[in-house]
Amino acid sequence: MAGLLKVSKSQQVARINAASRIDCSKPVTFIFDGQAYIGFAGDTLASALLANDVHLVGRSFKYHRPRGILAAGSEEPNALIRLGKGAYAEPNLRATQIEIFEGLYAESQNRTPSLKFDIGAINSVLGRFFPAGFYYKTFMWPAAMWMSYEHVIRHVAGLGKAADDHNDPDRYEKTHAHCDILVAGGGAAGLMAALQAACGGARIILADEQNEFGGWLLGEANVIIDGYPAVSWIADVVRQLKALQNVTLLPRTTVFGYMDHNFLTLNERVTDHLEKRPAHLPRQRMWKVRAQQVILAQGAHERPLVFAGNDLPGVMLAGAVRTYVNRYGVCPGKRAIVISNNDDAYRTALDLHRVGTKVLITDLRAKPQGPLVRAARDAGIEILEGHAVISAYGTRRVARVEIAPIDDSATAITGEVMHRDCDLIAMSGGLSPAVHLHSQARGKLKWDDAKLCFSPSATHEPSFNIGACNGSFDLATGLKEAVRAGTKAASATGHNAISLTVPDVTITKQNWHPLAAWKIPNGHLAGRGPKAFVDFQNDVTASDVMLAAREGYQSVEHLKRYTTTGMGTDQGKTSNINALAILADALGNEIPNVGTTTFRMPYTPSNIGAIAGRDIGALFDPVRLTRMDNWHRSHGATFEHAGQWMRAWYYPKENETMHEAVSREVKAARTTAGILDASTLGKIDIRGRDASKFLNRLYTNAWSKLGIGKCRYGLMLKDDGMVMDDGVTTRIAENHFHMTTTTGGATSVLDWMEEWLQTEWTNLEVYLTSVTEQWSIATVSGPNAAKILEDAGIDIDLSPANFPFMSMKNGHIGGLPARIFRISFTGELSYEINIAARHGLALWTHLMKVGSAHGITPYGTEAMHVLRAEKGFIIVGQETDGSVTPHDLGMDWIISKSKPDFIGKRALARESMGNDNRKQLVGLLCSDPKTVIPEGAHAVFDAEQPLPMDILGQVTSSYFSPNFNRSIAMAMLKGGHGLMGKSIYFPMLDGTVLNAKVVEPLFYDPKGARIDG
Amino acid sequence: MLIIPCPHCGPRDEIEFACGGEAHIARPLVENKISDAEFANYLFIRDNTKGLFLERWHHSAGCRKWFNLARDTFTHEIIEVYPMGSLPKKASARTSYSSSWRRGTLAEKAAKTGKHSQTEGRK
Amino acid sequence: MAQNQPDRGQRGLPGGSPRYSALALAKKAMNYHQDWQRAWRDPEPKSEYDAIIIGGGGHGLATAYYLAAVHGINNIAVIEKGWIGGGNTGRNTTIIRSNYLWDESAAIYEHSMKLWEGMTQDLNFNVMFSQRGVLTIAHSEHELREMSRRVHAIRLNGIDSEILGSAEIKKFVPTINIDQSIRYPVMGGFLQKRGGTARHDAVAWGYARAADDLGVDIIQKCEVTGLRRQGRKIIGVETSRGFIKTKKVGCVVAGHSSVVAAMAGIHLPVASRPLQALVSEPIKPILNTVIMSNAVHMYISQSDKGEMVLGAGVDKYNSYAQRGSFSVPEHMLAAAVELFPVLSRLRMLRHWGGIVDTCPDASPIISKTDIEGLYFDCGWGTGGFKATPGSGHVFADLIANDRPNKIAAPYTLDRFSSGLLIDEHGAAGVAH
Amino acid sequence: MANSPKNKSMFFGQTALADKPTSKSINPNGGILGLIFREIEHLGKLNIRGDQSINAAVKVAIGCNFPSSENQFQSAGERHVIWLSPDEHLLLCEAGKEKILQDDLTRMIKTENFAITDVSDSLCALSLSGPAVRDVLAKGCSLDLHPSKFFSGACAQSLLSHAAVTLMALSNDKFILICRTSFAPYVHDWLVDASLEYGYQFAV
Ligand SMILES: Cc1cc2nc3c(=O)[nH]c(=O)nc-3n(C[C@H](O)[C@H](O)[C@H](O)COP(=O)(O)OP(=O)(O)OC[C@H]3O[C@@H](n4cnc5c(N)ncnc54)[C@H](O)[C@@H]3O)c2cc1C
Ligand SMILES: NC(=O)c1ccc[n+]([C@@H]2O[C@H](COP(=O)([O-])OP(=O)(O)OC[C@H]3O[C@@H](n4cnc5c(N)ncnc54)[C@H](O)[C@@H]3O)[C@@H](O)[C@H]2O)c1
Ligand SMILES: Cc1cc2nc3c(=O)[nH]c(=O)nc-3n(C[C@H](O)[C@H](O)[C@H](O)COP(=O)(O)O)c2cc1C
Ligand SMILES: [Zn+2]
Repeated sequence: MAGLLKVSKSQQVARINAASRIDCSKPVTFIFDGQAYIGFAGDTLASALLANDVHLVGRSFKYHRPRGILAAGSEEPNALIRLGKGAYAEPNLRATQIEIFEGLYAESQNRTPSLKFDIGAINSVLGRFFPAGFYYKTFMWPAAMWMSYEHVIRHVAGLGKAADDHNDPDRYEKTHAHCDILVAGGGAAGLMAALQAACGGARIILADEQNEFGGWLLGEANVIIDGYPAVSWIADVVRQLKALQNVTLLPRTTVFGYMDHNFLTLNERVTDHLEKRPAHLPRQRMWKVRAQQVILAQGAHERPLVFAGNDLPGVMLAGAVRTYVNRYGVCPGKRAIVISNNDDAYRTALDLHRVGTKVLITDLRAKPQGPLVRAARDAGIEILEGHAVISAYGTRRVARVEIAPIDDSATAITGEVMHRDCDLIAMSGGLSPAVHLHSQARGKLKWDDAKLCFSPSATHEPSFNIGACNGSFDLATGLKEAVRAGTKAASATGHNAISLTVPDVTITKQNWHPLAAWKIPNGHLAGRGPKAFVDFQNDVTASDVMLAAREGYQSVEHLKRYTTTGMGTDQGKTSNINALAILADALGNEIPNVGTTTFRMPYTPSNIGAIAGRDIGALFDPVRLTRMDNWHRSHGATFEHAGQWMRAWYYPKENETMHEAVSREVKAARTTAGILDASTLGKIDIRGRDASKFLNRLYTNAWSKLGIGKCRYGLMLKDDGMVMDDGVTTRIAENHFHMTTTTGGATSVLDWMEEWLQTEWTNLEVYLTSVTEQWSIATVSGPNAAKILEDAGIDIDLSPANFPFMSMKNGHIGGLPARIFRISFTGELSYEINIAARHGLALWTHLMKVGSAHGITPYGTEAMHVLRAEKGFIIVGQETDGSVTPHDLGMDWIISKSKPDFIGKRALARESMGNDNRKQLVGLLCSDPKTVIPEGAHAVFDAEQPLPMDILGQVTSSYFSPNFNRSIAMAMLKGGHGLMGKSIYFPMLDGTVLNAKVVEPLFYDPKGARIDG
Repeated sequence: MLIIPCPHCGPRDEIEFACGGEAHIARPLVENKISDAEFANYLFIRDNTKGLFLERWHHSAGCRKWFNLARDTFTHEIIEVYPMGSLPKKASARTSYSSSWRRGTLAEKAAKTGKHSQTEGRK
Repeated sequence: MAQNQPDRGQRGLPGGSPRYSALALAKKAMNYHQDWQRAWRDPEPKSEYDAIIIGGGGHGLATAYYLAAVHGINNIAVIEKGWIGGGNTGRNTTIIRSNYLWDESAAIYEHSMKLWEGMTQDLNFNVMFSQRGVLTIAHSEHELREMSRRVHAIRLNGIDSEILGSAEIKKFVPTINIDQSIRYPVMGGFLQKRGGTARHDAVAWGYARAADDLGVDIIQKCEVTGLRRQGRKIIGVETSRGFIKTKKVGCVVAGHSSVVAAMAGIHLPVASRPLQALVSEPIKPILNTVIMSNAVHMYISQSDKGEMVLGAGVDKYNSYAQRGSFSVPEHMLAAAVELFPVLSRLRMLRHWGGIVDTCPDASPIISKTDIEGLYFDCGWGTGGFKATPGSGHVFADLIANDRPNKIAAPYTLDRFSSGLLIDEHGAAGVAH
Repeated sequence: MANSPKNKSMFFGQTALADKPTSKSINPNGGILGLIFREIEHLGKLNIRGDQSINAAVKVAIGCNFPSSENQFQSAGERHVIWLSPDEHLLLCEAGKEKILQDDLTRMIKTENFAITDVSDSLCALSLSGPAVRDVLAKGCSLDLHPSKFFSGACAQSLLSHAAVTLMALSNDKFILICRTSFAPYVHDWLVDASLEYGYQFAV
């Protein structure tokens, strides 16, 4: 790779020769900002860059300040990278989590033209004019300019660039999983808990976001567990867990959401770390886990200290520095200043010292003591007690610091300022337990005044917090908690609860009580002097926090939103506690009273592709097709969406326009014969002693007296009196009905009926079964319909006397059993042939074959709509919209006056239902017979009136009727029933006006003479 | 993401269910003439309790049966599941039933006192 | 229907507080921003007010502002149980438009739109009202028909709206996928150019600052726990900080409307449901308008900070927990990836929920009650942010005059008994 | 037309997956395929509504009892009676037998309160087998499919991604999946997609 690119000369100058987790025998070449570098297998992009002495890796959001690598894990706020090229590019990834592989391609972000010379850095110089919330106070005049200002603001904002080609070539999957116990975090605590919980046979999932299990211990040099170095102990536990059938180990898997009823979401990065990604594997997989019990072992995050210049590249968290040294074999500096308010950073000082870095410790505490302090002293490390770094300087990397003695509470400088040169600052402000998942699941927090952190108290879901995320920073305590939680969780899920022995830990003792020092004084008046950052990513400084407090944004939630602290991609993992402590200080309040902001999913940003999974493309939503679908397709049909169904819309012959095709189809149905695939109609089989009683309550008309073999049209209302569905129902036997519903209404009508049966009329003996797919339907309509059926070999006497309109007969057609309904949506002689779905296609092709002699023409839904409109039949969902009553439709005839009740009856009697001003169904004839008024057009009496106009109502259906050779329409107009003969106007979108006459909504064959052919 | 204990199928993920809103709303009979306002109590007015709430659920992708649930609308804790047409057994849920403003309203009475009552169950 | 310019009341900050401007910013910078004043005071509640507004969301604060600015009623308090703007005002996807179907809706949302158009200047607070256009997509023949109906109605109501074909949509929104072979292809859409977004928090803060300046007390961390009555008259409110006397109470508590109504023995046709939203990590601009899709229940825009802001449909059960079911955003994101494939490689940064007060007809309630001096403004459900100024304006009018004006009149509570609903359901789908 | 010799489907009729290619296979890992599936063509299916009082008749007509508890099915040879709800069962029977059994049952059941509906063409049954069958299903189904929870003899109605399905575990690595016929092409495509990483074979 990279034949053209020169590998950096200063190869891995910061690499040290010491035991680590990387494989120095496997060099890996990668590219950062056009420059090729070499790292080793096991490196993250961050560790590999540091090994090459690259500290400047990005620019900040607002001031475009140079930024480096702060942390070694997922809490990293600064080192955000655009990874990959073209369609594979992905912005805003944390360099600290990217595992390098051969050929990896990375770019820095938010800089123009280059990382080193970024013109946006002017913002930093002008920073004084851009305090928190500045844009609320400016860009107001002239008002018209805002959109231009905003345009510029938008382009300056944003972090990385999305992929260049938007069609993500990768595959993402998701899966459900169940377990007895989910363990989130596989550090010492999580591993131990998993082992304990698993040994009784419980089903365990252990997830850790890192590539290796072991957590914090992987970066620690001098820990002995059960007599072995910690990493050996880890390897042993992992080996034991791997051997267990009941344990699923998920490395590279972030538990990102913790929701109600122990539902957790995990993001597994399956192939992200591979140079070559097998095509059959997903890039990432989202796990949706239902756990009986949850053990949270997320560890803790170290806090930065807030001093001027604390955001320079080369200023790092002390624990991270230690991790780079011990885990990655990288020493990030040669002359280091350690600044700390606690013991832990002494470990970093010792490890740096061990690998040859010159170290100076500035300890904020006046009299630090204890074994670690002693060890540092013994090693000859210089320690300045009661001192602080008050300012750090440097252009693209820290170069120099000012150090001064401070008072006991770290609020004032008490003596001379001294200067030191350095290339690394390792800072430690104490630990904040990662209470994120616990809090997402609405667990409570309590403030620990000694450890200066929020730690979990009551849980809301069945869960345990253990180890550092429980505030138990001491390893031995963490392991003890792990054993206890593992045992309890196992027994809660009905498994063996014999506790393992808590491993024996040898580690230098330390004091876990840091000094409260939230903002380090720098000798300047408030707001002045170099900036001290709280939120690195969003460039929020300590003075921004204080300004917000001064301006009244005093709720921690207001502070967050006014300053944007904690709103970056890191969600303030390293900054939130500092921010709220500074706020508390500014308000003279206690930290626990100020409280935290709300913790929300996801723990770290989670790929949207993985959440969508495979529910995209063809699998986004099922397409439902009839059994005749293939025929329609091969005969050139175009299709229309009808809910999930695709229905044949019309069948254009070559060169035919839609208009021509539909006209031809309509004409055929009136003059010879048409055939429609009506299979999508909802069909419900209704059986039981009370079936007709039930129908009486369901429909507005009466059903008891319907004869066997007879069909009836019914209208269904909601209990608010509004039309909900319609269809024809047939009595098959005394207690057996066959109901049809609209295509779109099929599911909801069945659910509706079940609801009434199960919740209101529980005494009725009625059973409902959906048979929508059981039957395919071919509707043959037109004067030749009977002839076609006869030629098709029907064994029923089709004479109207024997088989009258609105009746049903069972018989055979072409030797196959069929149920035939003489009902008509076209007004012509018409047969709806229902046949077992397996024969649907055969029936259709057979009818087409025998029908060709009689001019049979397949027609689609559009022609069906024209035909029914000519007859003035409504379509629910087109003439109606949930606000239409039967009366509005002029269908009073279908409302039984004698039935004591039906659904919707009472509502129809409400005060406003009789208003003459309700919208009512009418027919329309456009003054220009060639013009089809667009559906949706709105009517007025006076098209010249000023806006807003007095609107009469809208056109619901509108077609060109080939039978009349003119346009026809239906409309819902205010007081429509009283408008017959009136002339009304339709202002069009293009400014023209159409004129129409209101007529009865029945255009064709008003006497119904054609129904028998 | 709730786990809802279907009385027939056992605990299932909430995606299998549809929620039918407030439970125990009796449907007034048409012949018991009540005012439009009273009728609106049945049709539109809904208890919207913060805390323990009695509601109806439908196992739409399972057994297709309706049942009642006592659930806390703030904690999302499920306190009790009980069949259609019956009352909850847990004391807290019972109190929540009996203390509802709906008990004894004209709309509710109109459901019970029909001559040929159609309202066998209770929505 | 009044569509002449609304009475915006006294302009600016007559109370004499320093105005915000670029110049002021520069001046204060000289003193390192040490002497900015509070945006609003933090007063102790008085023992009595002429009127009390319960709920310090956008609607409540706007109501208070217009009561003071338009009606000269200044001795009022806004009582907020948490922090102002912390309800739905602070958690909505900020879509603003006025292209509603029914005449009644068009009237109130357009009234609101007119107020948005001068809000930054009225309040002397940049609410970043950005008229970037709101485009609603149609994915089926049925939706195209509905769209035509909608656009005709909107135009006759004097509101801007235009229809775009899929090719025009692609030109306007280059990141959108208009492949006609996908499950729900982009078949067309309608655009309101005057629609857009605003900085939601700034709306609450801007109204608070301007109202405060007119003498309104904004009292945070004070929960109303009871409504005290004498017969059928309101005489005051019980709060977590004691009893406060007043003759008029306006309740503007969104998701908590039923809870507060119950304090007066009133029952509302309202269900409180979770509505969920999320943002992606911030990226450089890729989307410069607002897209809504009813068929697949998603809406999306890109904020000035760079995050993609996405919202979903409402959850299926009642809740007061400000969190919903994962399946809802899960499905919404699949739809979003279908429409905007670029999202696949972006990451969800934060997800949250609000409690929306939904009405059976998806239209709000702005109404007197049968208790004298008690008024409700609620039921805005999934779409009330856009109505913030208009709702506050007409609600202030209702409280001041004890009768609804023409725009508010259709939104009374008794429409639920009379049956005169304003059913925006079928019409709206997702009503944002 | 029923006797047209040219087209076998004229007599037996078309199956729900007739439009899918008759066989398809991918084996990315080599070795054993994770999932092998096919449509069980023309399987007879009857929806049986009614309470326990009709069990006796069911026993006589079909040859086996209603399952003794919920979420289980009973089998008699190739016939399975699947619990769907307290008053609903689904009978799977030999192709072509459904009409006879429907008549038998209708005749034998003494109460009035029942319904037997032929749903042979409403529903599609797929046979699924292979070592990855549970893992594949888990991608779309929220049930706990672990063999200890979903043992052989267990059944459940649930969702498989966007399709309503009934699952029956015949053994550790053998299932029957039942869905509506109009969803069958979707379920087929979904299974093909979900089993990619394990390898699959679909054959008629
Ligand atoms: C996720 C989401 C997306 C949305 N998207 C949009 C959109 O794109 N466009 C749009 O127009 N609308 C949208 N909405 C709707 C919109 O947010 C709301 O309709 C609107 O903000 C309501 O404002 P409000 O002032 O009435 O309510 P809120 O802002 O909720 O204010 C009510 C206030 O009352 C307070 N309160 C409650 N009870 C008491 C009490 N007892 N005492 C004192 N105070 C009390 C609450 O704390 C709260 O601050 C969305 C909503 C959500 C949740
Ligand atoms: N920074 C520290 O965590 C820290 C510092 C000093 C000492 N210790 C000691 O280490 C002991 C054991 O540590 P521990 O196990 O509690 O913490 P740990 O830091 O060792 O392990 C936590 C693990 O959880 C993982 N993790 C965090 N959030 C996750 C998520 N959402 N999804 C998946 N994985 C996630 C991390 O990658 C890490 O591997 C503690 O008892 C303490 O003594 C820890
Ligand atoms: C329009 C909009 C944009 C947002 N952008 C961000 C963001 O960039 N970063 C962030 O962390 N949260 C963002 N949020 C979410 C808020 O942090 C917060 O989750 C939301 O206001 C709900 O409040 P809660 O989570 O405190 O309950 C945004 C919210 C809205 C409404
Ligand atoms: Zn069930």
